[in-house]
Amino acid sequence: MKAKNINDQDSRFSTWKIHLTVATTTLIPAAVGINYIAKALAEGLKLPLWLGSLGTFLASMLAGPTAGAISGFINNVIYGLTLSPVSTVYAITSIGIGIAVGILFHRGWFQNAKRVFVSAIIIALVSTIISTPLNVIFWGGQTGVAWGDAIFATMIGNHINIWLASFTDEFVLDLLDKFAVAYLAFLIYRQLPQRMINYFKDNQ
Amino acid sequence: MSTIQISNLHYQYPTSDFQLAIDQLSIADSLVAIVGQNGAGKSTLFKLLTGLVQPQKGAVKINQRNLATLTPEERLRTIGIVFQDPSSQLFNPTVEKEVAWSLSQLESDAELVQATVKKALASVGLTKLKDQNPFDLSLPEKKLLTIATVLAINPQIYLFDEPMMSLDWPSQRLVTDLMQYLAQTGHQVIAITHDMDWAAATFSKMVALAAGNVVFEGTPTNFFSCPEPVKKAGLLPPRIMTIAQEVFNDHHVYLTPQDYAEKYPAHQ
Amino acid sequence: MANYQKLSINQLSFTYQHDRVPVLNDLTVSVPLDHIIGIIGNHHAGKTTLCRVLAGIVPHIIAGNLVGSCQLGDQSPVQDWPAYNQQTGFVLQDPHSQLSGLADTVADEIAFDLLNHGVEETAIQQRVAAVAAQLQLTAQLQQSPDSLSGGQLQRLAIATAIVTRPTVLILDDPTSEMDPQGRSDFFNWLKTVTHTTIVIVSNEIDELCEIADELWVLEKGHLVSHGTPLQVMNHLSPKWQVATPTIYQLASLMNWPLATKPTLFPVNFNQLRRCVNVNHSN
Amino acid sequence: MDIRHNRLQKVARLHWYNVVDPVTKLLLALFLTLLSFQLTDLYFEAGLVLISLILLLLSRLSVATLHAVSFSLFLIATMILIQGLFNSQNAHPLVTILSITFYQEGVLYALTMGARILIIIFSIGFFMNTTTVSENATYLESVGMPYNQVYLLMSVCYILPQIQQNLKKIQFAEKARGINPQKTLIQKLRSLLPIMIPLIIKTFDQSINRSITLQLRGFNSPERTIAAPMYHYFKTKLSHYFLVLMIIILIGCKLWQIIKNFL
Repeated sequence: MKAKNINDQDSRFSTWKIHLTVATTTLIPAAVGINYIAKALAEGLKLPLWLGSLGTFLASMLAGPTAGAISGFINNVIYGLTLSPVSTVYAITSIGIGIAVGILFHRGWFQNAKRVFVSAIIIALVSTIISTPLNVIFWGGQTGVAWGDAIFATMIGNHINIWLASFTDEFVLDLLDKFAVAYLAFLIYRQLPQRMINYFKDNQ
Repeated sequence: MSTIQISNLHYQYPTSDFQLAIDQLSIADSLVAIVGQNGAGKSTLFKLLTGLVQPQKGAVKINQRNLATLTPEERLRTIGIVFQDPSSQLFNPTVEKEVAWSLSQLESDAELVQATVKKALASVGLTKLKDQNPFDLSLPEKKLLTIATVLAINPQIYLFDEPMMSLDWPSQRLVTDLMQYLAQTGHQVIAITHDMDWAAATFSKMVALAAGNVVFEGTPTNFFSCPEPVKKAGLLPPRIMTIAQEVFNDHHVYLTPQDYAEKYPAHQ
Repeated sequence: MANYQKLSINQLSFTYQHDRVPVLNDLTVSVPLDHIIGIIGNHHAGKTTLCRVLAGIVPHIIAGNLVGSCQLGDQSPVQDWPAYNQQTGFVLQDPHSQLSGLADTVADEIAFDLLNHGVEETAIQQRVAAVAAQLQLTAQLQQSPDSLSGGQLQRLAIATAIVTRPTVLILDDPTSEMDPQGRSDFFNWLKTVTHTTIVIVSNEIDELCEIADELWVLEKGHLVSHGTPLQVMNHLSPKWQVATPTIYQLASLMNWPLATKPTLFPVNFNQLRRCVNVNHSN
Repeated sequence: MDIRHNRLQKVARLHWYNVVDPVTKLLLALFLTLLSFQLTDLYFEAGLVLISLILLLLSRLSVATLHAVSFSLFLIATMILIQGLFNSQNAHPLVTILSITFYQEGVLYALTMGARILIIIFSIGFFMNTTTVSENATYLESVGMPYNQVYLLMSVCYILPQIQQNLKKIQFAEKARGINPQKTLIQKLRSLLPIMIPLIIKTFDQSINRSITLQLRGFNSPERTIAAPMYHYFKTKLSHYFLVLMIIILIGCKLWQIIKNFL
């Protein structure tokens, strides 16, 4: 058997081991699945939104920023490997979103509809700040959404700096998307049975 | 009372070999059980009876009208559907709103909605829980809630998929009584089930399916008096018949222990 | 105090964390090991929670306040859970979530526990094949678990629980998705299992009275009755709203009591046969 | 008979790419991507696109890859349009169509970017089309990745069909309750709730139950038999070291260029 040299390599991985409970380990794939379905439903309804971070939001709210960040990360890696390879690099954005939601939720910024409004803006800002450089590196500043790119093209055509144009393109889209996702997550979370919330809270 | 008429019905799933094929079936009784093994075609027939899935050939007609031609409103008023798994259709914040949501699609008078919801909740015994989150209820309570959402609309026909599953004894009795009440007040109740004891005791007509075909239609007494279709459908007779056969070597048809007690003097 | 040949529960109460009302309230009962125990009762009775206590799920995985003791032979699910868990098989109400979620085939799914416990590959092969044969899953071994019907999935869930050869088997409503024939096969199989303490929650009161050595009746967290099916069924309070087996209904309608105990009506085939042989000549 | 792995069948279907381990394939994809970002010459880029395309064609083409390619080709086209017309460096006209002038610099820039995207898609496509989920899972476990992390990465692929099954059931049940198609954006979003709420609660409920059974079934047991890799791979360590070295060199070059710009 190969048991020997397997043990040798164990130490290499333990250095970047993140402590995960079994509850979080099963929550994360579920959250990724929800991201995937939400995105598919948004496309099916021809919404001008992605909604692909709904599961990440809920994972952060239920099990904290780490769970959300990992959900977001794995989501983009899997999505990138199976459907759209370039979206892999946006894993960094998803990590940012997961952390932002986790912290905001913990601080009580998902308690009522008014506060969710503020949270959505902050999360959209975080997402845009991380995504813009990636858009510039990989897509020359475009986002791939037609009407966002129309804004981008107009601004570039008027000799506005590519970074500012790209930032605007991304932020407009992100703001709309994160508003929709934040309110959906807020409404859904309110309706989760208490025992479910408690289970993930106790098993963090 | 309505009549459901099925003629030359054919349905096949795109991804499997299974076919449902029914030449002629007419359902005019008020309490009808559709029975069969897993995979006999019960769920497929259920889907076709909802009117939400169209057959490749033939049609399901209710009082001479093709189900496929009903508008959504007409469909809701004609057929009420109670699914096997109640958790797939609940989404409102409270039990009361859950029931009101269904009705408010057809009825805009808020006062009427409220009064009807109250009545529907009372008839399934959920009045006390009206302000609870539906997802905090127990499984039998969730199932009663989905029944209440249909009761509020008061359709002509009630379609149940495995109604006894995941219910405890008191709620089984409650639902059975409710079905009998509905049948007495001019509704038609159709239930898909593999609970033979319950089917024998409750229904006046049975339709047995096997491998996508109807192998029997008639009264429970007739069904269980001919062992051939029962066996073909992979079903067991009511337990009281097994007891009579195994303990007393008595091969008469009995639907319930009460039935046995009544016939006992004559059979001695 | 400790009796090594018994399953004994002593003044057991349990309250889930974040909850004020106890779900189990002052349960005391004991039965010899290797018996089949049927648990009956209506919703909110505490059946699932009692199963969770017996499997150690509460308080080890789901938090809560447990008072009193629970002892199975020389082990306790409360005190030495990891060792106890190795000897326990548990089947959940929902067979879908019983699965590991990372197996291509039914065979891999059954092998999951054995791999986790470091069992050797040849032994795994043998045990998987044997368990599959017992539960009539041999033809499905190479199929994906996703392709199974509800009844087959429940049998797979049971297979994953018994492949580790547990000394305690806890089954929470394991037959809900089986058809009549499948259910009857399952209870017949259960009768053949030996050297195992079996705790089963089920609504199938007729079957329970055939196979159980002991019935426990729970009502709103209280153990309101326990004993042999014969004793329990003959001393039900209408307040508990518990179903009775067909044989009992028949015998009480016909007034056919047991010959040896004229105040009691039979609850299963053997008892009915005996009382009929004595009371009647046909 | 071997009931858990039908190895005999697999040997019969063994392809050349089964000899390359999954990590080497991923590192190769990363290497080609970084190389494409290092190069600026369009001919070299075209060469790399060709190499990755050949890799892909020598394996199996999947529908998913074709989708990804067609989606990106559309984006690349819009990129050529926007950059060709508006890029700030534009100076030399390339072609004029109906009095709209495309500039050399912008088109070149867009083509380079497009080539990089195609390289990423082709090389990742090669990885995806030549490995299976269970091969990756067993390989990662066999090289020492803790099982709970393998589980985390891989169970996503198994959970999706299950969620989709639940989704179908829920959509049918909600259709039966009479949900009509909605018109405005807010109405459309609201119409998602009747589907998403039961779906999410069901999915999370199954996660809770699964986390309980995994613990009961000895998921975290230290005695776990570590899975043996499915195939005999060719010189795994050598190829890993070589590719990692090349990747480090490429990153080093890039960093040196950036630093040099500042000096």
